Order: sequence, then C-alpha cells, then structure tokens
Amino acid sequence: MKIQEADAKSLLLAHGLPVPPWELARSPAEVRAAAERFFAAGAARVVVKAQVLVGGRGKAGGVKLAGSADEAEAVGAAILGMEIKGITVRKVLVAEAAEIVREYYLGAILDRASRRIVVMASAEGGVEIEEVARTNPGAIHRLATHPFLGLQPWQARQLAYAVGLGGHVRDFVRIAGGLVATMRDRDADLVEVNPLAVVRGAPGPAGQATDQLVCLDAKITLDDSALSRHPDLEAMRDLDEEDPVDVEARSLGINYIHLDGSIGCMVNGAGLAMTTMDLVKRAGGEPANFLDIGGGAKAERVAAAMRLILADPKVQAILVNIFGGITRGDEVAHGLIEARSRQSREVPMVVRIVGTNAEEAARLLREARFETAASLDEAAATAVAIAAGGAMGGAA
Amino acid sequence: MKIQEADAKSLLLAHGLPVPPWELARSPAEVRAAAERFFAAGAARVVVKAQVLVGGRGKAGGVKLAGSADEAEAVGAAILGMEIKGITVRKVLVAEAAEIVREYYLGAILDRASRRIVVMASAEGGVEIEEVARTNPGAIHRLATHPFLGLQPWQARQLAYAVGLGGHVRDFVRIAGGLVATMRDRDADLVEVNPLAVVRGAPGPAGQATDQLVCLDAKITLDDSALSRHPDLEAMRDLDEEDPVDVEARSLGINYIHLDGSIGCMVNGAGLAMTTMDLVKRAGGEPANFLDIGGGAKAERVAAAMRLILADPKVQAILVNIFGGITRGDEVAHGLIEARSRQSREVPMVVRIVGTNAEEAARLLREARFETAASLDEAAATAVAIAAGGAMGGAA
Amino acid sequence: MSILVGRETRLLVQGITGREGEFHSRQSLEYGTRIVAGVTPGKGGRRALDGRVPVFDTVADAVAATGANASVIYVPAPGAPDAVMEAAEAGIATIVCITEGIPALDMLTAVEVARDRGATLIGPNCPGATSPGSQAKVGIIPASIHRPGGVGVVSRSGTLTYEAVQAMTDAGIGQSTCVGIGGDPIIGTTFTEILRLFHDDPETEAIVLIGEIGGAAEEEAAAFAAEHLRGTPMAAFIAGRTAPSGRRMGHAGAIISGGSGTAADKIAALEAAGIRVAGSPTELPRLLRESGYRG
Amino acid sequence: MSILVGRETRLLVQGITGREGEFHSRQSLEYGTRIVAGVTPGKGGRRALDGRVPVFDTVADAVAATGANASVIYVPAPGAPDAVMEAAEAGIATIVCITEGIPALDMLTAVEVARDRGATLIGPNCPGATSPGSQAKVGIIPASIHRPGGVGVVSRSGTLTYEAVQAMTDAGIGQSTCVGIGGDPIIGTTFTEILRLFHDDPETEAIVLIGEIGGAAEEEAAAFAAEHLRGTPMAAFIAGRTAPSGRRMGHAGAIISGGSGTAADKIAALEAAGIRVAGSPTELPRLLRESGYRG
Repeated sequence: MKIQEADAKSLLLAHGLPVPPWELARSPAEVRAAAERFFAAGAARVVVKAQVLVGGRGKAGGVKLAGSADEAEAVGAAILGMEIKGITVRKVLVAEAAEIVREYYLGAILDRASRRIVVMASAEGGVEIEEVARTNPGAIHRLATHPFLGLQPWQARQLAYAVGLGGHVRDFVRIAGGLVATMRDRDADLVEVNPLAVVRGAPGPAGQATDQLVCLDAKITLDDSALSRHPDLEAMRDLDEEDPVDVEARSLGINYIHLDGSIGCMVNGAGLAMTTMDLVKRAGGEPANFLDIGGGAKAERVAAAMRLILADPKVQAILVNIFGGITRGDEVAHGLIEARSRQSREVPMVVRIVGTNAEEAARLLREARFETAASLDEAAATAVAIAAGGAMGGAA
Repeated sequence: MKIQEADAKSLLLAHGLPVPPWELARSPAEVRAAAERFFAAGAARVVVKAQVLVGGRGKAGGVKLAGSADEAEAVGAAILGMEIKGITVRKVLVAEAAEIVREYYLGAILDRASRRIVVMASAEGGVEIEEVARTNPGAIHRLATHPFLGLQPWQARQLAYAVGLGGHVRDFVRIAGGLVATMRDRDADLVEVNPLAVVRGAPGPAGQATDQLVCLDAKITLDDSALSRHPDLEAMRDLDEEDPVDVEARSLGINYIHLDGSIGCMVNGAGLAMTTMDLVKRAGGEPANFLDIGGGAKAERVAAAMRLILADPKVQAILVNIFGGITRGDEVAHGLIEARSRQSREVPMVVRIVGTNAEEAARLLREARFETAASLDEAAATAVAIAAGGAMGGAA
Repeated sequence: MSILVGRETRLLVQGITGREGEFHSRQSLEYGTRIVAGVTPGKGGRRALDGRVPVFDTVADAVAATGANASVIYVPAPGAPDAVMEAAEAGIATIVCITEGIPALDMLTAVEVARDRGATLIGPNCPGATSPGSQAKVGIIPASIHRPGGVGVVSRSGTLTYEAVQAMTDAGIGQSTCVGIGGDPIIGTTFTEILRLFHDDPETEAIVLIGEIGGAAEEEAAAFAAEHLRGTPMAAFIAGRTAPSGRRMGHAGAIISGGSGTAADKIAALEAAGIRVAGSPTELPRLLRESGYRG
Repeated sequence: MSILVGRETRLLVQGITGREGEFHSRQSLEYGTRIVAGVTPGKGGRRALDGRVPVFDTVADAVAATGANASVIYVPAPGAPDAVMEAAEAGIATIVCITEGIPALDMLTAVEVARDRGATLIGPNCPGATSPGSQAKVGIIPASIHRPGGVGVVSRSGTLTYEAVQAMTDAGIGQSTCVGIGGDPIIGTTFTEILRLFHDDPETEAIVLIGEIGGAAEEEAAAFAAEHLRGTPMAAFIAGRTAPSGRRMGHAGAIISGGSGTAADKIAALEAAGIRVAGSPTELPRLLRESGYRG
C-alpha cells in the first residue's frame, strides 16, 4: 500500500529523522493560511505540492513555488482539482521552500534476490532512481543489511563516504538507520528519501543558519500482508484515490483490479488470472479487469465477484475460468447460477471449469444453459467473439 | 546493580507481564492502609515482604502473612526496622496473598561460556535455583537464545512442555518472551521470576476466578556498564542500602568495596587489587577494603582514594601497590605526598611502586620519608606487621 | 529419483489439526505420501487423520520420535515464520510453507534461519511439491493432474501450474517433480536453485518454467539455464503480459515497479537463453517436444 | 612463532587519533610493531603519529589500501562494538578490543559477528597481546616487562599480568606471547581457546594462566589442560581468595554469585588437572621450573 508524502514524512519524523515542518491544505484558502504562517516564521518562499500516489507530479505541474500569500493561494487553486494521471488532486502539502545546496538519494528496499533489506544511496538525488539506474548505474551505491541486525553504523558510514557525504556522516548514519528502522517497525517494502538534501539556512535548534541534511521528500510503500498488525497505518490508506470498486473488492476478500477493456474476467489464482487476461488480449480482446476469487471460494464470493464485474458498464462479456483444486467447481457453478438469477443487466458469459468436482459443475451449468468451454484458449476466443458482437454460440 | 523486588516488578509489568498489584509501605500505618485496600478489594490475606537487596529474607523473618488490618500493621511493625544480613529494612511490599496451586522457576541469565542469554525453567519453583542446581540439576531446563533473535516462541514452547506447563503454554510463551525482552531492553544481567506460580482465584478481566500464571516475585540485576544509557534505571539505585563511602567512591570513579579488616589497600587494577588483599591475608592480616584507583589515575584521585581509606576507623595500616603502565608512578607518589600532608589521623603506610616512572616515584617517596617496599610480598608482610603493632621499619 | 520430495520423504505436518492441514494431509496420505507425524502445540499425544498419524507438541519431539525429514506448514500467517524456524532448528531438511499472507520482513528472518541450518525452504504462499513417480505429494497441488515422467516443473503460481501440468499430462508428458516456489517477494528457494536441483537429478530430462511479472528471478533463471542447461529441453510460460504497471496482481510479488519486472523483459531473457516461451500454457507440450524432449 | 600477533602482523588502529589510541600506538611503534593504518571516521586522508601512519575513514578502505590483518580498538564504549563488527566484516583476522565499560549485551552481538566472520576477538576490557620475540605489541601491556622466550601467558587481568610477567622476566624466564583476555563477563576469546592456540604453537613450551573469581572459565581451562596439555609445564595464579560473595571486584566479570565462581573452586579444578597454583605471582617462576620448564 502506498501512502501519501505527508504520511510518509510523519513516519520518518516519528523515528527522529530531520523533516522540515509542513502543513496539509485542502482548499486555496487553507493554502494561503498555511503559507502565511511560514512567511511569518521567516520563509522567503513556500512550496505547494500535490498529494497524489502516482509518480511524475512535478512534470505534471503539481509542484509549485510561491513568494507571497497571494501567489500561494493562486498556486493552490491551480493545483487543487488538477488531474494527474487520472487522479484528482484533493490535498496539497505546504512547506517552506528550502535553499538546496545539493541533492542526494537515499532509499531502503526489500531485495528479493538477496533476501535482504538493501540500502541504496546516490549523489544524484532529486531525479527518479530508476532513471539513474538506467543512465548512470555506477552512481548508485548499495549495501545489504543483515536480516537479524539491520543497518550497522559502520555500514552507513561506508555509504556516507561513498556518496561524498562524509562531512555529514553523523547525520547520515542517523538518517539511514532511521530509514531502516522505519522499514522494520512499520513493515514497509520501500522507504525512500529523494531528495535527501543539504540545505542552507534551515533553522537549527538555536535558530542559526547552517548547512543541514534534511529529508525533503519521502515515499513509503507498506507491506499489505503486514497491515493487519498496524491498524494506525491501515488508517493512512487514501480512499480518495481508490476506485470504490477496489475498496469493495478488498472488503470481500477478492483481488480485483479495474482495467479498460470489455471482457470481464473471473478466475481462481493470481497467475491464472493474469494468464486469462493475456489470452483475452491474444484472442484480440481487451480484459476489463484482473479478478482472483482466491482459494476455496464459496458460492457467495463467486456471486459477489460477479456483481463487481457487472458494476463496470464497459463489460460486454464475461469469462469465468476456474481450475479446481481447493476450490470446488460445483460451488463456483452454484455461485454463477445464483448471480445470474439476480443480475441487473444481461451480459453474455463463457464458463470453463476443470479440476475438482468439474463433472458436477458441468452438469449444473448445462442445466442452467450456460455457455461453456473446454480449454482456456477456446474460452478466451469465445468471450472475445461475443464481446465483438459475434454469435452467442449454438447452445444459447 | 541489584534493584528491589518492587522495581523489578515494575519493569516486568512495563513489558506486559502478569504481576499481581502491590503497594510499598514505609511505616506500620502505611502497611495497615495498604492492607485495608487489599482487604476491601476482596483479599482474604495479605503478604508483607521486606524490601532488601540481600537474599534469604524469608528465613530471616522478613516475609509474613496477615489476615486482618491489625495483624498487617503488627507484622509491618515487626519487619520494618529489622536487620537482615546487616541491612536495615526500611520498606515493605504489601500485596494480596495468592492461593498458589504450583510454583515454578523461570529466569534469564547472561551465560559467559556460550555468550548467550540462557533461559532456565524448572518445576521446582519457590526455592533458590542454586539449591535446585545442587540437589536436582536435572530439574532445570535450559535453552540458549540466539544473540540476534532473542527467544523464539518455539523455544519457549519447548521449555513450557519440558517443565509441565503445557496447559499454560500461551501465557508461558508470553512471559518468557517478556523476560528476555526485559533483559535486552533494560540491559540486565539477570531477570528471574521465582516463583512463577499457577494461582487460583486471581481475578481475571471479568472478575472470574480461574487458574492463572503470574509472577509472584521478581529479581533483576542490571549491567553496570549500561546504566549510563538508562537514567531511569540508575534512579532505582537504593542508596539506603549502600555504604555512604561506596557511594562517594563511585562518584569519584574509584572501585571501592568496604571489608572488615585493618589493612587499607590502594592498588591500580582489579586483579592486582584482589591479589594484594589475598597477600595481606596470607601474611596474617585482614584487608580493610578492595580499592582499584583505575588506569591512568592522577594525583588528585590518589588523594581521594586515601581519604576513603582513612574514613574507615578500623584501618591500622595502609598498603599502596602500584604497577605502572598507563598509570605513572610519579603521579601516584605526588598524590600520596599531598594526601599525607592533609590527613587527619596518622596511619602508617607502606608504598610499593614499580613500572612506569618508578625511579622518579622512588626519589619522591624517599625525600618525603615514606616506608617503601620492593616486592608485593614484602609490602604485604610489612603492612601486616605494622598493623599488628610491630616496628615501623628502620627508615621511619 | 526426483527432487525435494520422494520415496525417502518422512513427512511431518505442522498445523495438522487445522482445517486446511487436515484436508490436504488426507489427500497426501491417499496419494501415498508417508506422513509420519503432525505437530499442533497443545495437542501432543493425540492422533490425527483417523488415528493414523501421531501428533506432537513440538517439532523436536516429532523428529525424535518419528525421524521426520520433511515438513509441510499449514500454520496461519502470524505463527508460520516461527513454525519454519522451529522445523529448521529441529534439523528438518525440506520445509514447505503453504501459508499465504506472511509479512515479508518476518520471512527475511525465517529464510535466514533456514539457510543457516542448511534446510531447503519452499514457499511461503506456494502450492508445494509433488513427485508423481514416488507418490510423494507435499502440499495442495491436486493429485489428479499428474502423470509420472521426466519433466521437472517449477512455477511461482498455483492454479496456473495446474493448468500447465494438466496440459502436459493430457499430451502424455509426465513429470519428475512439480514445484511451486511461491508468489511472495521473499521466498526460501528461487527458480535458479530449483533449476540446479533439476540439473543434478538424473530422472529429470526436461524442464518447464512458469514465471510471472515482478522481480528478476526469471532473468536469473535464464542466465543459469544459458550456462548450465543448454543441453536440456526446456519451455517456459510467463503470466502478466497485459498487467498494468504499479499494481500488485494478486500475488504480493507480482508487481511491475519502476518499469522493471515486466513480462516482456522476462520473455526476452528466456529467449536469449534459448528457451522457447509459450503464448498459452496449452502450447507447452508442443514447445517441449520441439525443444527435443522425447519422453 | 607466537600466537595472535607476530612478525606477520600488519596492525590497524581503530581510534588512532584519540588520546589513548595515539599514546599506546606510539608505544607499539617504538616496540617495533608494524602499524600500517589508522581509522578515525572523518579524518580519512590525514596521517597520524608524526606522519608515519595513514588514517582512513573506514576499516574497509584501510584494509584495501594497506593489507592490515589485525586491529586494535581504542574507540570509546558506545562505539566499540560497532568498531569490532566493522573490523570483522572487513576481514580482519585478529581483533583486540581494549575498551572498558561496554554493555554486555552489545558484546553478545559483536562476539557473534566476529565468530561468523571467523575473526579472533580478544577482549574487550583487556590489555591486549604482546609477542616479545616478534616485537609485536598490540595493546597497552608495558613493553619493559617482557623478555623473549617460551612461556605463553594468558590472563583475565591487566596489572596483575604485568606483575606476573615481571616476576618471570626477573627470573630469566621469557615469554612467547602474553595475552590479556579481558575482565568482562562476555569476551571474545576465553582461556580454553588461548590454551588451544598455545598448544598448537611450536614456540610455546610452557604456559602460565592467571585467573580470578567469577564464571567458570578457569574450570573449563583446567578440563582442557587435563586432556590436552598433560605434557606441557604449567603454573597458575587465581586472584580473589579473600573476595566477598555478591560484590563485583572491579572487573564486571569478577563476582562470586550464588556460591559459584570462587577462587577455591578454580584452584581445586586446576590442581585436579595437575597444575600447580601459586600463592603469590612471585612464586610463578619457581612453580614453572618445578613443573619441568627448562627454558
């Protein structure tokens, strides 16, 4: 689960990391009020940043500077309500614009290959790390932390010297340690500070203006499997940015991802669900969704999944593909029959059920006059043909 | 550093362990008031326990039951002010007397040989574990925890089944985990619950009386080397029970332990200080103290050590034994000369200084007319002879 | 012969008295798997599966009493990493963790402990492993889809594996061992390690690899195959050609992030290693034959 | 030959620019020890000890540039365990930690990391090791007390060791290596491990062991000696015959607790192993001779 910059910054702050103060605003008036407070505290300029979970907000015009309260309000009005990659901006973060001396990258990720938390740092901060990885991979310094011990101070020092932050080694060690601690304590997959910046004039404890290492942006992705033990983090989920259907699916224990096509898919198992989408595409159609009903689904979950699919007005045909293992084919068939009896609009359906109790499923579907298919390839082709306005098949 | 039972219980409670409520009392009236509160809450009897850091308080009469407020007050009056192994009882703990079904032992220690935290459990609780180790060593089950991982739940389960606490396995796992967590978080050398007891009638969350596993007594020893990072624990030091001279020595950075003899010792290095005591004893005398002035001691610390030794009225002679390494002999000699010039009573002294700058030290001591000795054995023999009223030596 | 599980497997079931554990253990027993013990803390001394299997409180007790050398874990997510570590510390050589939804950081620790102890951990969030020729079924892969033979199958997925194996069985191609390595980002054993085992197994004559988007395990496997498996007939399938970027496709590990982990990358890497990649699981038997498999 | 430190020692000093580090490094240099590098984070690129020793920011840098194979640590207690781990991870084979006052639980971790990396850690809270015949002095043992020879000395103490070594030197008995293993409860290397090294060292012909109250390391050493060192002349001294129970005698490890760790127990164990125990350090030369040492 991704969380907003402001939430990520709160988590870093809770681990004692240096994050300059910010305010959240939901209206131009709130942006103005926040900006006025920063100006009153001595800021020369403020930055207004769109709070969206998609990347590339800078290029999209979602980050702007303002030198006065009037300007801040105007900038806020421009950003709030803007669409970035299909997401409407509903909140902005307002903060003093730092005078940046130099930008660095610092991130901690869960590395699959080494089964370690890997800490990465680069002197090329402020740009996407994937971009640096492509154009100048040697600029990224990586170190693997011990799974039991976490990041050791000596490791962090090595990294500080490697990226040329030796002059801020103590702060760097503290920040890198805090990043990994945040990752471990919060069950994050990714904790990224980009830029980690040396800034001038940021007020020190006694108000003096000296070079300081601070976290100017923060990105945290949480491990969905661990959210149940972090109710405070689950509360950071931004429902504004989620498709309401996704939210409903999650509450039903169904893995559902909305896509743009016209063939609704209902499958058991994530790999098979992706394969089903791929075969729809291969047959010339476009999948309307990814949907995994999970293992051992009962009739009612099948019916709920059908409702989710039908809630998408673009769906022209439905492809059901079940390979019974833990899941029993007859249960699925019952669910489908139940769902069809209640469904609000008539959408043609192709059903393929093999594996556990497939014979009983076949009998039930035959009796209920469902369109069936023997192979996955055939099922995909039929569904695509139907959606394209072709024949419903002889049996219908 | 040892801490009192009540403090140890607070630490366990802070880690979520089941410790029945208690109150501390410093006067019979306070004992009565506390007992009345327990009786009012439904207790049939209360237990009053002397809070002293020495062992064996039970045998010494420092733990007593009372069935009424009057009796509690009387028992409190008997225990408060009592002397246990030379320590005056100034506080007692008052708690409801639990109805014990069975007593167990559970402890976590720092094991030198394996360099591990070792958790020990036994079905023979309520008696000293050293006693069990002597009489029935097979009754003690031990397991070593991984230095990075701590106590794993599966390990704790093994221990629970080994001692026959399978019926309380969940609680046992939680308690044992809490013991090790307490040890790690507080830098303890030892965390002991004895007895860990199955008690009847302890009120559950809904007031029901069921068998429960609770910590009836607790003993924690803290790592002196780690106290500086735990100021809250340093505050648990019970100055009432410490010799004021010990307290002063600590504040001066001197390792001093008061003993019963007449030969004051001042040595650099712990092993050599013990050896000096041993040689005093071997020469027929009794050491008055252990005193290590530490490495690199300057004149002023030497003078302070001398004041500590002289504060003991039993001291009849002083033996100074310095093997210069980091410590410079001439610095010590200066300190001794300084100290003698100010000392309030005349106590004969034998000084032996070898190693770094020993020649300069010898010259200074000769000029100041100190009694000196070439070898440690000779120095000890001379000091003992002096204390026994023998000759001060020809040079005096 | 086979890999991971076989005739010599003496299986312990951790969580044998739970609903899942009992159901699948019954299937395994019926298949012919030798289940020697179960573990459920607090139920030591009882017998499970109609009295056929003794239950112990701890894995150490079970190993001491029965000589179990493999374990399958059906323990719910909060306790599963501990169960893995208990098995590893008790000396179990092959540990298969079926459990889904285990926090990744918990698995970092459990994987490390298993490694330290020299145990092979399969999973978590995997369907397990079956060696049809040895009638050894450890996990939840349906028995009906198999046929004994010479093809090693390794996959990150569950039902997609069944689909592929069924297609092979239907085409008369049998399997040496089918291994589901799991769909989580942090798993005990990756493609490359399984390929190495297949490489060393005399009974395995050909290999099918079924991957999906996310991570770079397929690319690493391709590099291994290019170096060590040039003579072995192989075919592959990669799920998720149409998956959008930045979304987890069901499996915690199936996500394209920052433009890496795409199906296209994986297919390109496999093809560069000389491995044909099927457009549908049903094409795998044909590609295997065309790559030279005669079994 | 010698143990732990010798002619082949290329010494790194961690904390070389601190007061203690600089003072003692100067003594080591004068003794003839080859100090190849120092480490002080933030002072990389400078030179220490009148320009004779290059300083690096990290141990890895120092090892890469100078081939250091031993390290001595004068870093203050809060940073010392990290310094030990940094040295171990950088591949340093012999690590001597002089620092006093390190929390015991921090050392549990550092000792484990050193073990995992195959490094020998001496200390903490120890005076170090000196091999007089090789002019290798690593730590704070005064140079003046030594004489090259064939007796290995191992001790938990500092100045008491000096006393014993001085007595030997005065009696014309030289030393192969003198090792102070440290007075803390958790130390990297115990008596037994040092005895094993002495046992395997052809130059060491006799051994002196200097123990004290607390723990059971002397008893374990006695058991080792009884089994492996019957032919080696040995003598011992145990400090703390008069120490009271339950009080730490200066060293964190020197405490009689629950009636165990007494001098009487240790003396009995050593004597049972055939080792004579001196009543005073000055008697050690005589006991060594009487036990058959002719060096």
